[in-house]
Amino acid sequence: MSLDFTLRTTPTVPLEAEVLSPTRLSGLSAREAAKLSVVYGNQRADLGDFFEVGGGTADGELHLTGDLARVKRIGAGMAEGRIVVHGSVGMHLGANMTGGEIVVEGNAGDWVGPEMAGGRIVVKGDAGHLVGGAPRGSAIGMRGGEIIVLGNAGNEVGNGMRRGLIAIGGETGDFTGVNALAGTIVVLGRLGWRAGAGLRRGSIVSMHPAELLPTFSYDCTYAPLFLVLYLRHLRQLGLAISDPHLQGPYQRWSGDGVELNRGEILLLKAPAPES
Amino acid sequence: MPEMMTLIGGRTSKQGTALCVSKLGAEYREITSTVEMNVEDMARLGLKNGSRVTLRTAAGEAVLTCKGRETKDLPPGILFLAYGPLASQLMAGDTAGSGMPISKNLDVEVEPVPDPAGP
Amino acid sequence: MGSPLRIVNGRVFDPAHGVNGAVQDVCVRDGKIVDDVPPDAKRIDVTGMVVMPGGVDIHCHIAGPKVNLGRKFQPEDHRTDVQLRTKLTRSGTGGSVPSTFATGYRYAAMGYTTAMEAAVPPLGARHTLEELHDTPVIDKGFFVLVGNNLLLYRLLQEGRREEFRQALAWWLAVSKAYAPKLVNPGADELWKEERNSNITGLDDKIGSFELTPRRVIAAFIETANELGLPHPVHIHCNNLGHTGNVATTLETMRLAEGRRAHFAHVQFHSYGPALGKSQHHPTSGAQEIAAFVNAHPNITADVGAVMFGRSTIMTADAPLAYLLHQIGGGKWVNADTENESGCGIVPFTYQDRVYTNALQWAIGLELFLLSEDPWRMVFSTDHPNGGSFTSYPRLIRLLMDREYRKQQMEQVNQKALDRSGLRDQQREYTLSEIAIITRAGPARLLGLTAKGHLGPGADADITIYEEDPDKEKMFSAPRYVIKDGELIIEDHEFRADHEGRILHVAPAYDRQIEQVIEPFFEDFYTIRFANYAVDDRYVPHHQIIPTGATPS
Amino acid sequence: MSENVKIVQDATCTFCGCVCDDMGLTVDLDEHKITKAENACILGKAWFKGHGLEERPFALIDGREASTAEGVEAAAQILAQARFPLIYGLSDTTCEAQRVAVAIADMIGGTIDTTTSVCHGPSGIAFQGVGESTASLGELKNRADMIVFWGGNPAEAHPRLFSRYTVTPKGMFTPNGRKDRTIVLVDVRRTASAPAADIFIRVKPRSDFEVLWALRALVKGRKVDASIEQRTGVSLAVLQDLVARMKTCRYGAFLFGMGLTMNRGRHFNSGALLALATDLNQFTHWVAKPVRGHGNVTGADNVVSWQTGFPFGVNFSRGYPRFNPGEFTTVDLLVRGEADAVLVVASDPASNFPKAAIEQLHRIPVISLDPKATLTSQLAKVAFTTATYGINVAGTVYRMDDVAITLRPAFESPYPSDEQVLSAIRDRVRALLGGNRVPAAGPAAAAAS
Repeated sequence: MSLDFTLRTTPTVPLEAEVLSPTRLSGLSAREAAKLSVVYGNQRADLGDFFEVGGGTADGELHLTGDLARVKRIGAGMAEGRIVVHGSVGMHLGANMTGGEIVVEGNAGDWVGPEMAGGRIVVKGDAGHLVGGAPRGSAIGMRGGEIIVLGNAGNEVGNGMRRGLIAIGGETGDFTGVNALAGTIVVLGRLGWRAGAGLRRGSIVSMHPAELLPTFSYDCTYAPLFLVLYLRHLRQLGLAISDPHLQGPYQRWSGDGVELNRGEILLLKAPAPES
Repeated sequence: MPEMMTLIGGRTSKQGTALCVSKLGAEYREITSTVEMNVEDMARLGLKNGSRVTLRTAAGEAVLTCKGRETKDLPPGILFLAYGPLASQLMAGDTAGSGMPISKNLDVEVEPVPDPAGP
Repeated sequence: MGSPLRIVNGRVFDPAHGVNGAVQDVCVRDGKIVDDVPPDAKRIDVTGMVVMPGGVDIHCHIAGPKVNLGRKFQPEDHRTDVQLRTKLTRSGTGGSVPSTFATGYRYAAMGYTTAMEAAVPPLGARHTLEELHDTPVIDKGFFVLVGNNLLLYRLLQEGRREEFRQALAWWLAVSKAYAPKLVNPGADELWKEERNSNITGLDDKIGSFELTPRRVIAAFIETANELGLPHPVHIHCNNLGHTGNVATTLETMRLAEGRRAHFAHVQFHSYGPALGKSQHHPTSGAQEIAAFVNAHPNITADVGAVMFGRSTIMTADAPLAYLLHQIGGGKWVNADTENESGCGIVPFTYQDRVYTNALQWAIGLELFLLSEDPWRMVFSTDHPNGGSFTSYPRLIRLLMDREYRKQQMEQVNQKALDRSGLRDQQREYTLSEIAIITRAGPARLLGLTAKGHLGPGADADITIYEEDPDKEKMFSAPRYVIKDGELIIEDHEFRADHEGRILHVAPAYDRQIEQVIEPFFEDFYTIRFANYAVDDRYVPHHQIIPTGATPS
Repeated sequence: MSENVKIVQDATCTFCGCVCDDMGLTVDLDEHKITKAENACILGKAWFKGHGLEERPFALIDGREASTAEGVEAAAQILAQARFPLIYGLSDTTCEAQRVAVAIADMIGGTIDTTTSVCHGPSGIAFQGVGESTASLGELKNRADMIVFWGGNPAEAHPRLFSRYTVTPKGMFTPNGRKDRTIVLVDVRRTASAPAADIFIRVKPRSDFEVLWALRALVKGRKVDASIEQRTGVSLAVLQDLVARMKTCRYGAFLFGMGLTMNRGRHFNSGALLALATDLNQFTHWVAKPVRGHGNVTGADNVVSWQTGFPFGVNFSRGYPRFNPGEFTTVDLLVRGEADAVLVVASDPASNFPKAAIEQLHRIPVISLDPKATLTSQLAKVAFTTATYGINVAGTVYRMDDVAITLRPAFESPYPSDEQVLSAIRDRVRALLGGNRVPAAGPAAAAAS
């Protein structure tokens, strides 16, 4: 059976709890888990000081319950197993994650899946800024895996992305896919400003018209096959993919002209208004 | 009927000299509670130098005194306000992972404060 | 200063006094090595351990405007290598350009007690001294950049040699520098004023000046020797990194004409002409350089070895950094300093499979192994340009352990090895030779008479290692480190914090020279002449190293 | 005016980032004020004249007068007990004081941030992303034959930037000063700086990034659609002309202001400009410099960088420095209600931060150090009156181009310096904690910011 963590004491300052990961907790009993260290502000504390720990020896699945908006680094470095959060989470969810799955029923803070290399993160609510984004100074963002956000996401989705898939059910903020080298970003809602700035390779898809940078140029209108496969996959993961999304066609814009110009932005062509 | 305009926050040399005297003084308070507006916009809104306007953003609102500027200096639809306690009321707290709140080119709703004397 | 101390039963390596592993005591009192201490003095029994003077780094980049740009520039290089705060010591970050506290503590933890920052424009002296003040434990100083100085160029161009000499003395004195430094002489004018071009040879014209690198370098070597400086002149030659630059390097060494001159990171200046088609595939010029240095006792050098992995190219040689930026893409910093210098910074990774990087690695090792006088071909990686100072222990192992070196050679680009002479080298450095190239030699070349040895009167900077067949392990973490007679590290842990001294020269100069310099400031500087000289508040703990003959 | 007069030559003005060091001050030692500031601009004159001695309590604790020592005890107790303390400001004090402030943050495991995070912090982030070709101001004076001012208004904010360093001064390769230079100004409104420019380009609000991006494309010889004019208000012809001039000048310089950083796009606006300068170095020599506001904000960047490796927004809670703008920057820590105590040095966040941040300042204990009363000192639990740097206090400041300058104070103040108060707080906190607070947890998770 799974280990269950129920927030008992709400932290008033940030709580860094990378130990909340199947990889860190594997084989531990509820009592042992409660003794693990977390960083509460500038001091050490026990996981048990904040969480009621129940359930049996970890079978690779964790359930976290409560408003964890101030709890950072949940699932950091996890390589396998599953975390289900019944509530919202703070920053750096699944940082450096290489495998396994995290499902958040609520919202997630900034930096979901920073430097993620594998596995899957599903956020059913909204996510903050820099989803799958590179840390400041680094050109390397997400290197693999999948991040699915059913709600909206903030700025710099997929900043410096190298591989993998990011899908946003709602809208994104500015600079979606900025400086990405590869990978795919699908946005069902509207793109914020300046999508694809500095894009080298990779695809950014939106189901709405968007004003693009002067350094993107229109190529053609078509229905790319790879996209259909991605969209079918995303539909299975709970994203609201409609038949028109599957049918297309999409306008293909290539850019960024100040870079290699080998990236693409695909915009669903709105059906001609009936007259 | 409120209108949407673009508010630019900034600093001025008058503000700079005033704060050397006191940030709590009348001069500094006056500088930071005066919004510059294009004269044509003011005319259209029935505003005169010294009229009061309410500025509203998603973050909050503030009541300021207007001062007219010619079109060559300040285009229609643009407002200028020196940073200070009132500009703060209009600034949102989200920094988008940068540490920097946005204080220039804010979308603001502009609404004249009814003159008690009335026309 | 610590209480009197007797270190007993250690195997002492003190090459300056011909002591080569003899078991003898070392006595310490009031921060100095002494003949004897009272019987009740504290004793440390180091039976079976190796006792050496503290390490001395003759050429590294650890403080100042350029270094701080390199720090700010690379958060991604700091975050995975952190220095934890302890009850006693400050926290910091590492990577190829560590924070000041991490720099001091990491040098100390490696048994180094002195380091010289190798390139600071005079205008950056104040900043550099502020950083060195926050660099704990070690003694330190800096070399001041004068080889692209426009007023000195004017005086030279107009043949005003006496004023040139006075002005050089003035610049050393007012910046509280340790030695004059030349970097790619003449290049800054071409870089700043002629659309980012560069010097290609000793006889190129230097921009709008009627001067050539040849004339500039010769003048500095001659004048610096006249000033009787402890370390006359530290030279970074033209054409660094360019295929075939060995010719320029040898020509430059000849300019010394028997006078003392130190040549920095010669590995980067030992590239032979390209063999076959590719201009990008130079050959090793280590043989020629080593042979020349061996045959000329007035010439000294540090190697500037390359170690594989992440580094930062951080240099006053701005055109070179731009060249590397164009090759690698990625981020780039350029910083021009008015009338004095240029600067370039590029993150860089040396890869063992890449021809050029492997050749550079091989040339560095060759230079060490071909050197017949360890006192004049000393240890450096030009930190962080060739590799971080934290890689010194691995470099020591490469020199001391032939088998390990062979294993490493198998990992690297074989074509590059073919173009070097490394395969022929069977030599293994002894502990005594290591003590020379990492301590005694650099101290002697710097003219630091109280460092690099364990004779009476020497500074009590002592490092004690536990013998280990794995020399990298041995030199990574000494058991004890003593600085100025104080036990700083005991059983590999910090027992005390310590503020080292600033080492600088103060050559006398004729105050009349200020009548020549001040008008130039009014015209071409943006800081007032009166606010330029660095005052003693910036060197609260300092030691002035005396200069010999002073200008008349 | 009394007879007891002192003249201070080559004094330094710390009002703005120009840090002009050629002031000739006339000091009335009886009146404790500066009566004349030769060479000072309008802002400098106000700065020197406005900082005579004022009768203020040495410290206020909960609004009641107290000695500096009592203030130090109260402040130390707050900082020693806080779980997520923040030290903020530091741009109007000496490097000597800044060094002590970082030491306190390290010792207690707090966060250190400076006003950089709300002025050119985004330019700092951009610098870390693309780098920067830069220069000391003397290079602009001696060499620059083309200067582009972007999103700033030096005529009002940095008056002597034009006259002493960039537009009019005669230099080694610019013997005719202004005549040897082409000056361009780019802004969303025609400011007082416009008359100084040969070319004024008005961009539509929020379109600086598009203009810069189009310029980059043109410099690289890529085509840009004429529709750029609708988006930005700048015609393709104007952009092409600008690019032609930029490629052919001898030594070009961008000087940019907060029109880029405080605007939608933030660090990407600065980054686009820095990248443009880098691109132009393919053709000729170009540099770019952020124009810094406060007298020693550049010193703050330098001190925090050499002590921690990062320029601002540095957190020590895990026992080592971590940098992450948006996570460890002041506005965010306040707006999210995470900081539980704040030490504010020489800054007034209560008068210019976003509303939500100011509300948090009212909820938590605030300690302030300032020569003058401010909205921040008024809401502070502990408010120290300190002497003014450069006028009463000696020390080091850094000009916007990283040149360090030693201050020449004009007259004594009865009030302690920021450095003295901070040192006393540091020593008291160390006593309370028995040394540095030992790290909360090892660097197991160091890899993630």
